[in-house]
Amino acid sequence: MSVHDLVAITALGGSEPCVETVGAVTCTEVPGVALASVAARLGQESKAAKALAKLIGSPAPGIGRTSGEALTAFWAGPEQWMVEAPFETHEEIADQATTAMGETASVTEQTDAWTRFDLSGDGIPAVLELLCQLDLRTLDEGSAARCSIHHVGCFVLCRTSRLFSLYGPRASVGTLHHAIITAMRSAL
Amino acid sequence: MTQTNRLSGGQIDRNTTLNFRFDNRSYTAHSGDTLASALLANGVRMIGRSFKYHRPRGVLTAGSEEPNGIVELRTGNRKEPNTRATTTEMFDGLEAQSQNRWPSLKYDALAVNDLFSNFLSAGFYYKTFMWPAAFWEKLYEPMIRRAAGLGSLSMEDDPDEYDKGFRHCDLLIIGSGPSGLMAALTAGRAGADVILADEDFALGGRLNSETFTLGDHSASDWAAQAVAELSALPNVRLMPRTTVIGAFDHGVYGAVERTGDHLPTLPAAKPRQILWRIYTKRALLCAGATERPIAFENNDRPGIMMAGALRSYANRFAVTASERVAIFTNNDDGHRTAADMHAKGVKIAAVVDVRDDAPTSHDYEVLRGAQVTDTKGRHGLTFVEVALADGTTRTLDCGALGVSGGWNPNVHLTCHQRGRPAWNEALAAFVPGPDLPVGLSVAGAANGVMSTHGALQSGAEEAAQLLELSGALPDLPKAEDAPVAQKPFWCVEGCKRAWLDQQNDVTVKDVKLSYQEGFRSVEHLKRYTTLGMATDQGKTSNMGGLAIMAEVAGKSIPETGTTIFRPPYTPVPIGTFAGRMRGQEFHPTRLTPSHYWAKERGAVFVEVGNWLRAQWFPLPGETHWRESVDREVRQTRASVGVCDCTTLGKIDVQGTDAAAFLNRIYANGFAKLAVGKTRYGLMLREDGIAMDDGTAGRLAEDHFVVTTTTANAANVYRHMEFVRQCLCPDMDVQLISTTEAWAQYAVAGPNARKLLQKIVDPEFDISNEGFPFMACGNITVCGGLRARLFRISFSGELAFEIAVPARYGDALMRRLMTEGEEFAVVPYGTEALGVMRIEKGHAAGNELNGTTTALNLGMGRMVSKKKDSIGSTLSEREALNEPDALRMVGIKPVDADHKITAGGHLMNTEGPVDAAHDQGYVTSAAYSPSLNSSIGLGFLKNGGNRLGEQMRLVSPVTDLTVEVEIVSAHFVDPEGERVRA
Amino acid sequence: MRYSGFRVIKEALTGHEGWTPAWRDPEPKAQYDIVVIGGGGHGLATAHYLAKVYGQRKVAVIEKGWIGGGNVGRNTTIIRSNYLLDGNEPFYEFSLKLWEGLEQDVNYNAMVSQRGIINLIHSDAQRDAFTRRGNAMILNGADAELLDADQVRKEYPYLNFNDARFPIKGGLAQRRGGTVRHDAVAWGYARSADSHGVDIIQNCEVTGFRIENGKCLGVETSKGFIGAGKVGCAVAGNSGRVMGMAGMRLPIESHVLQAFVSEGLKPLLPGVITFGAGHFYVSQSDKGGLVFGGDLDGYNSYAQRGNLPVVEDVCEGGMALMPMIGRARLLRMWGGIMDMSMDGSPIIDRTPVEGLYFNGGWCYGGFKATPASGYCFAHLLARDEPHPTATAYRFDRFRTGRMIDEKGVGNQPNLH
Amino acid sequence: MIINHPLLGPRDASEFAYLGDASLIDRPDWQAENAAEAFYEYAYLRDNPVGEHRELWFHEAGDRSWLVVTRNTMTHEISKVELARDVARARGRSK
Repeated sequence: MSVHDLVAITALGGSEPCVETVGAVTCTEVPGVALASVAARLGQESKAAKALAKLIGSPAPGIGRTSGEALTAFWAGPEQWMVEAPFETHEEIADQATTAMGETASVTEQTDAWTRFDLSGDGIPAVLELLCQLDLRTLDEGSAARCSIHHVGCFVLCRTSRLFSLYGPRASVGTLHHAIITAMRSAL
Repeated sequence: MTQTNRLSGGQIDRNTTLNFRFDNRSYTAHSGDTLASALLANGVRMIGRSFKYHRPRGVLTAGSEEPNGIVELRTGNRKEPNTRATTTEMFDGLEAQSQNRWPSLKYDALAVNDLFSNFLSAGFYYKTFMWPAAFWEKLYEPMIRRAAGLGSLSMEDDPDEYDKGFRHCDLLIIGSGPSGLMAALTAGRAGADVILADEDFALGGRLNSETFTLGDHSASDWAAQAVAELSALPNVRLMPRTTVIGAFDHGVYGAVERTGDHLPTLPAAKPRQILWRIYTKRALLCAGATERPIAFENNDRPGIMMAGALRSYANRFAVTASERVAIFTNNDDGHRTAADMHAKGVKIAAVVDVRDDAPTSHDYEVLRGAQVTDTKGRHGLTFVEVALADGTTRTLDCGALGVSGGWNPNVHLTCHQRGRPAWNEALAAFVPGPDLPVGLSVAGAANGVMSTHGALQSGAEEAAQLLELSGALPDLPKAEDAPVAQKPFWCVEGCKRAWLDQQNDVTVKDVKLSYQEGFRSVEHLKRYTTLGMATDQGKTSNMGGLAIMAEVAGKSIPETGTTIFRPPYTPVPIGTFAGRMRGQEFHPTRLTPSHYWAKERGAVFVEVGNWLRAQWFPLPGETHWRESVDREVRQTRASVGVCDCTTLGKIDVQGTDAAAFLNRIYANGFAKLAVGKTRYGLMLREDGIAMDDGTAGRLAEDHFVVTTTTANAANVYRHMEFVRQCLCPDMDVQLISTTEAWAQYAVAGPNARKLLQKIVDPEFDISNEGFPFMACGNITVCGGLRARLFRISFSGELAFEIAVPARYGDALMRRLMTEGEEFAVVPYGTEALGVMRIEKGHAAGNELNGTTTALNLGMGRMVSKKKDSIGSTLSEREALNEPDALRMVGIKPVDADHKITAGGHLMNTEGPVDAAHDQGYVTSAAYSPSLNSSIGLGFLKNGGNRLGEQMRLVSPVTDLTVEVEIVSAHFVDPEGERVRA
Repeated sequence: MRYSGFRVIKEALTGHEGWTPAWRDPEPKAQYDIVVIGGGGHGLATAHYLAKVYGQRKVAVIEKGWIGGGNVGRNTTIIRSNYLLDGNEPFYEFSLKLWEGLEQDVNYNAMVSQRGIINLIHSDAQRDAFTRRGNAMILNGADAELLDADQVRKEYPYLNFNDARFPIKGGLAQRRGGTVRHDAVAWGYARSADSHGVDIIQNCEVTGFRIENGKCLGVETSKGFIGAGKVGCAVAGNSGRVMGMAGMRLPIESHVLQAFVSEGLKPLLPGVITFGAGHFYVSQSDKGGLVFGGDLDGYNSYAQRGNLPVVEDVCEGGMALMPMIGRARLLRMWGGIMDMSMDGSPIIDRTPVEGLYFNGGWCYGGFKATPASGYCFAHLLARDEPHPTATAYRFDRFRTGRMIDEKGVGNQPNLH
Repeated sequence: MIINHPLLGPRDASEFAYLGDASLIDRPDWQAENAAEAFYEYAYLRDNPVGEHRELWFHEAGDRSWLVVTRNTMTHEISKVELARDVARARGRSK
């Protein structure tokens, strides 16, 4: 853990995460997450999957899936995953993942490349259908899909039918947040 | 005003009275009315004027095929021109205006055109208005343009919001008449995910307009029951007020839901309309049929309507267009209108049936073998003239005439992928052809199945077949099953001014003239006469025009051609297609990590692609941007400045083949770059032209960080993935963008190191020896925060780029500012950045303009011949290597007070100034506070050998000629001593 | 028959019985001096100039469908000569000059309407590029004007000056730019060519070339073999398909471009506007419809239809630029097949087959080039040497590296 | 249009960036005798067929895979979608 004295701001520019509720759905900015990408080295794919499984304590997620509990991973591309963990305990997640993966994978810090919003409550599909092309019928618990929301490339993760996480690129977060909130106001 | 033409019954809510205004007169209506039904109820027949002759126009139909009854709806910035009264759902406070008339609907000055119609024949304008040539733009065209168009826009920004969304289903059913409802019941009961969409606000299609029964229920009751059952099914989504506008590739349908058009005012944050992209496995078109008119002399007067429409108004809306109605028909359906209206107490003047064997009635007179030959009534029908079978003529007093020429299957959507309808002789109509959009089937009247029983059955059967359902079909209610045969009757013989396209004023005579002049294909006919080009896309007119063309050509209709339709099914507001992507939301906005801080500092921002970047940071008292920019440059060069350069693309390249990969990507070599070092890299496209430049730092043997220009970040990443996956699939390389993960700041100027030493943790040596020019490495700052440091310079000063996780970027910038106070640190923006890079002679976007080669940029020698890199082979083509090829040079005014203009062209001091003598051009220009002179970069033929030469910089478009001197592009510190200090 | 106001009046008074077909409907002869494949704007213009300027008497145009049914009948009708590069600008300026005299030349009112075109500027880099272009235009004898934001606002006050994501910072205007009634161009050239003896043969599809010893002797068609001293091919989006029959692969891909028209509206837009920060250009026709378009769909296609994403993209651009059109309705959309070349510029050249000539690669700018394309192709066919304004439009420029790449995007046709 | 991604299933074509003919995988040998001519043909000449066309699409708003899509240029029907990497290997590309 570092002991530096720089104070972080959230992607939306606040010192506290932004929370907004419309109807029965709440949108919460989630800065407390550390992310690293893990991409298997050529020819090391199965070893990498095993190492990842060990890291997250659960089999490496398959295509379009998430897995894990304290540390979770979701599928991001062929032989590539994102590892998520609480920021408080895993700020240096890239180092931790690098150690865990050894020579089997290339690890890249992604913590601040992305910003997460959690949508919780009832009626989320009505919001998401105004935002992205994903077939929500096929998104069940543990689904992870990349898609475009108002021209912003995002990940949509279904934790449960009442909790979805949306990851969008940090710099475009204002646009993404505006899109989510207007869709909530429109649909709910 | 009372609703004089209101009948009994109907599906309107008489308990709700709504007020509305048309042409500034107040009327009342009921909930469930359309504007058209409400106007008719109030005895208003004339509601508009036609396009060319300004003839009076009333309501023709009761649906979206309406060509005539179009108005300007609402007022102020919500005014909607050309809105169909027939589909406008009544709401309290509705306001509408007639259009294409001046000064009033009743007394319209341009109605005079009708008198001169003989001079305004089809295509007359192609043959005249040519002399004298100058008169076209000065006189003729302004005259024509003034008369153009129908409705007018408010010219104010559309205040409403629109949404766009996506839906998915197993089966999309388009239309909710008998076939659509039965298909939905069949599919819905079987558990399929079904969307049932209908453009009407009431589901049920024509069932709401008919008096026959389905089983033990009236048609509308059966429809209501079916809708109730469907709405209880969780797997069925009903979408009324939703028009499916187009069938696109692979089962994607566009649909427009009018969520707010029926409301007096939109609730806050709610959209007016939603564009749905519906992704279907299968789709079933149940769009019914469109009644077709018969052409006869003066068949366009207000009060002359489609017979089926009259019936709809009577049965559904409890309205008649007149207390006395006549019918002109060639088929039994016309008689149904007469019977229904008679039952409602409307006087039937007579039914004029062209058939000698037409059915008769006890309730009203049927004139067999008769034809309507002319009509009268200036602003609305007063009587019709009928030629009887015995050759005599008769006059029928009537305020409305219902016309039925039979029904055309509504094949619109089946044509959207350029499928052609097929001719059905029994129906004398086009039915869906063999080339339907993949996954689409057609049921009911849209497929030529004209009876109600047939519609129900085909709806159930098609749905079952599309979903591959096994088992018995649901029981069908007993419904009318009259055999339908249509004998064509297109126009009354000898008619001339008989309207086909009532909106555009295309008559039978025009079609004949078109044929006479050789415009004989359907496409030529449409274009020459404008038939079918009106806002209804010719839904009621195309067939008649085609039939008349066939007749004069002596060919059959299918030999003459088919009519096909293009999306959208009905016109769609442009705002709906745009959705939320307008104003500030047109494109995503990307903010840099120091954005909020910069805003506090009063920075002026500029759009750079989707990024907003600080352009300069004005201080109090600075009144002109140049003051701020000059100060930022001077202070950076004198002490130290900080600039947010996060926007540069950053791509993490890892893997055992990472170096080999960069060797392929870059024109220059990277294999031997030492760990802890950074190198400038030039990327070529495969055609040998420079694509992008940047740096690559080697953090480890198998780990590089590549930077790209801000503009090209996405292109370069895509290109690198192409090379990795498609050209070198066995290289062990992994790529990922890290642009936004790191807040990256350039710290530049002689005091840059001193400033950084205050924040870089002491265990890291950043002295010139410990961290020389082009070094790079992982460090920590401020007591342990992980960071990256690159000793690279775009400004030409001693400079570093320092990167920390983006969330700390704001804090780091603030820290640099406080720690830098002792050096009078300045933040600098993109302008100062640009000035300094021009002073240093670094190429940027203006120079890397997609047409320049490494040679042009003065980097020809960087293109390695010893390795395989993208673009190296084609960069050797002869024309790219000619001796007088353009070279990047510096440009200085001879007189320092003069200004260099980017975009100016370079000419020799002597000789003509024209394109043939062009020597080159200026790409970038700036005022250099370091040189106290305007300076520029540019490309000059053989420029490398022309330093010191005087030339003329000409920019006629900015009215400028400047004597300039060609100099080295490196205006500041050409030896590069500062960057190495 | 000569068209005139007098004639219109006379016919109106005599029941319009005197009007004769605008062109004949001849059967093909066995042999022509020159056969032009393609009865679109370029093919018909070629025939007109071959007959009228170059005195060719035995010329046929063969068209697989109806004349004017391709891109000349489905475009956004814009004419302009606001090009940057030396290879292009003189040619397009020549074309604009021909437009200016077209109606008198062909005795047909194609409604050439020079109400001006403005390319909007949204960034400093764009201003620099447009300055360079405006200068190139003037140095080539065309007209150009650089406007600042206030000048644009004065002319088009209802553009988005208040809430724009990419503010309007100025514009490059060409006052002589404008629009032309597109169908009338095909008909005017056809009628004129016909009156000069050119046989226009519709519904005659080319099925192959008769090539012996490297020389083209004529074309096989659905109406039989037609002999020709020279064959010129001007078939736009079908270039790959037709020249493939002669064994050639071209530096061309066929792509679909959609265009759109709104319902008729009372006049609101005097000239042509192109958005510089999105894909949208618009003008208003004499009938009142807003005619607008944007980018290609972006994939190879011979289907004359496009898909929703581009419709949305174009309308997003429209709303971003002029939010007052939100309630105007899009009436029709259609797609044309563009012969997208590898550098975005056309080819008017001989082919390796003797007697076979090619005109194509117009990308989505072929309409404004129609007169000069016809003129220069006629020149090449008649004289066997390129017209002075079209010398750069050679096949071999890609081999030698003399690309004419206005947009600077390289050998990716869908980006031009 | 919908591209049936071999890993992800049906995805809207608007998520993809289009490059062109799949022959762009067949990049010539830079050291071959006729390299100049081969690169010219590779970079500039196209079959541009009516009918079946093998072409490269990049799943830009998705998983970043390059795909080889076999699509009919007249009907837009897609008959096959492959990972470009697999195609490249099958065509003998390696490093």
